[in-house]
Amino acid sequence: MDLSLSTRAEGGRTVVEVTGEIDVYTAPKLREQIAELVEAGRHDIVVDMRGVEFLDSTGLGVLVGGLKRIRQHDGSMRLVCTQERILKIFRITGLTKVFPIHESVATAVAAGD
Amino acid sequence: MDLSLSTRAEGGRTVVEVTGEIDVYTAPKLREQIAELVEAGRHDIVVDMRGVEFLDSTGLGVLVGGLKRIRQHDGSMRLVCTQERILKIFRITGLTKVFPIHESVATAVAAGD
Amino acid sequence: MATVELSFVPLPAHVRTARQVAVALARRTGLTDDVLDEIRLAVGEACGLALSLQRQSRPYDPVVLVFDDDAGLTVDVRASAPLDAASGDHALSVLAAAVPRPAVTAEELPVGAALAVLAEFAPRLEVTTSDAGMRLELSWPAVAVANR
Amino acid sequence: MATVELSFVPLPAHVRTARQVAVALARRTGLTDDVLDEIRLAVGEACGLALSLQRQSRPYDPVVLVFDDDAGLTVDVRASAPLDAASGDHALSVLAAAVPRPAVTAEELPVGAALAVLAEFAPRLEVTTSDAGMRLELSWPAVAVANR
Ligand SMILES: Nc1ncnc2c1ncn2[C@@H]1O[C@H](COP(=O)(O)OP(=O)(O)O)[C@@H](O)[C@H]1O
Ligand SMILES: Nc1ncnc2c1ncn2[C@@H]1O[C@H](COP(=O)(O)OP(=O)(O)O)[C@@H](O)[C@H]1O
Repeated sequence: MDLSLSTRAEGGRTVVEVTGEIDVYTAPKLREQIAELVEAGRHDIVVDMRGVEFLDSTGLGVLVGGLKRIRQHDGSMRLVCTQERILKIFRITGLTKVFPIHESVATAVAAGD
Repeated sequence: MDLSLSTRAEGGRTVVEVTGEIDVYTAPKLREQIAELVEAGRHDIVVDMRGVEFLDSTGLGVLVGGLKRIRQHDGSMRLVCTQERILKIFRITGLTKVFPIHESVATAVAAGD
Repeated sequence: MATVELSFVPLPAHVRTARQVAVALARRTGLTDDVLDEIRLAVGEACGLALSLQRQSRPYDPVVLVFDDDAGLTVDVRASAPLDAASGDHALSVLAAAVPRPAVTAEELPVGAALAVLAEFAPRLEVTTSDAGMRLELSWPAVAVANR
Repeated sequence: MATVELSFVPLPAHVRTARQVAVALARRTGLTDDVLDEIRLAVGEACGLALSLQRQSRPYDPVVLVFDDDAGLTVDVRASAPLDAASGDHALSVLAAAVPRPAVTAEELPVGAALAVLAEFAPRLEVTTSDAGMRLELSWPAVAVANR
């Protein structure tokens, strides 16, 4: 399944809903989406990954790269992820310490920085 | 998707419900099912193919082989098939002239021989 | 340059894998769902023929598929079972004669049906046989795609 | 004897095809859904590394995967980009050093993460590098399968 992306504003942040596979082929699409948002001045981003079916290290690289860019603007990147098999990827690569990971978009949007 | 088979008696005939892919790998399973029924004296068979997602020439071979065997016992084999892409396979191989093809199990079971 | 090559020992289970690879490549080239169905069927039948030939006389040699997606999709299916040299319709009859017939009850591969499906669903089909084996080249040209 | 071989030009789109082939074979050997997920991830990462290497110094050579399902599943991923000869952990560092680093923003393949995923999900991982290229051999032995 391909990657699909949709964005919306919610509580002063931008929610990026990601569904499908984030891999070496589709990750550039996500990178461009995040870069566009940052350039448009949307520096508080919530990435809703509940619909992600596959995530590889290229996808992690794009998220980490996005986070770095956002931090240059004093922004924030929060993830919403509920699937154990995706959470495991963040755990074994040590990225649970890098990203705040939430169980719902509501708690991610409400979280203080 | 693999092939799955279930059989039931209906109006004096035996309905074989087939779902999944009938191909060079799975066709032997269907062949065995038909052979078993014929040996058990069930000579009037309705093959419900509405759930078939893929059908190749090996699958056709199994149906034709089953029909021949059944005719040796003066039995009948009727097919239920509604998907245009499966019907097309029967048409281009000339098998619509060999098999009575019905739109529902009810009409197949009710059909006279 | 060949885009993707797949080779497999002649076992029926691998034919499904070959269909999947063909459809994955075709999808990527932007072919429509209707065409994907045709590709799935035609590649399946071509592999079935190659498998039958190979099992008969070269059971330890792989069946080889060479995919090229430069302009549309070309799938080249090869078996190494030795055959009389011929091409085109001649090769088809050499092939039809060489594929093992089912015993009595015709419950294995019906060659006639396989060839009918191939002819119907591959817009271009080239058949070559030689003592180096059989080659079925199926193509779905980019032009045909645009016309659908 | 290799069961299935897949080779592809080093383009990202083909990595998905490689994952699909690996999962199709694994499913056939009766591995459970949990293990299928591991195979999907590990084979994807191995292909990603091979692709990165190959694109850097041998962009016209294919990445080659050799699958063997004799006892469990073995997937041998090969790239022909020349590297210093080493095996085991040594080969890992040769490999890590050879895969191109992303410019500034680290938005390409994070090698560390790829290796972490491989180490986590492939119960057995053998790495060899030489001037003939890189070889990653991942195995899911039949024994490990029975234990899950
Ligand atoms: N139009 C058809 N196309 C293919 N097979 C058919 C068709 N009609 C009937 N069959 C049955 O399929 C069986 C075997 O396939 P067949 O096409 O005859 O192989 P071949 O023609 O190469 O001998 C035959 O026993 C035949 O009864
Ligand atoms: N645990 C981690 N595993 C992998 N990458 C991480 C991890 N934590 C952060 N990253 C980020 O991924 C980016 C690039 O990947 P990295 O693993 O550093 O490649 P390498 O270690 O081979 O240089 C780095 O910029 C790093 O910030």
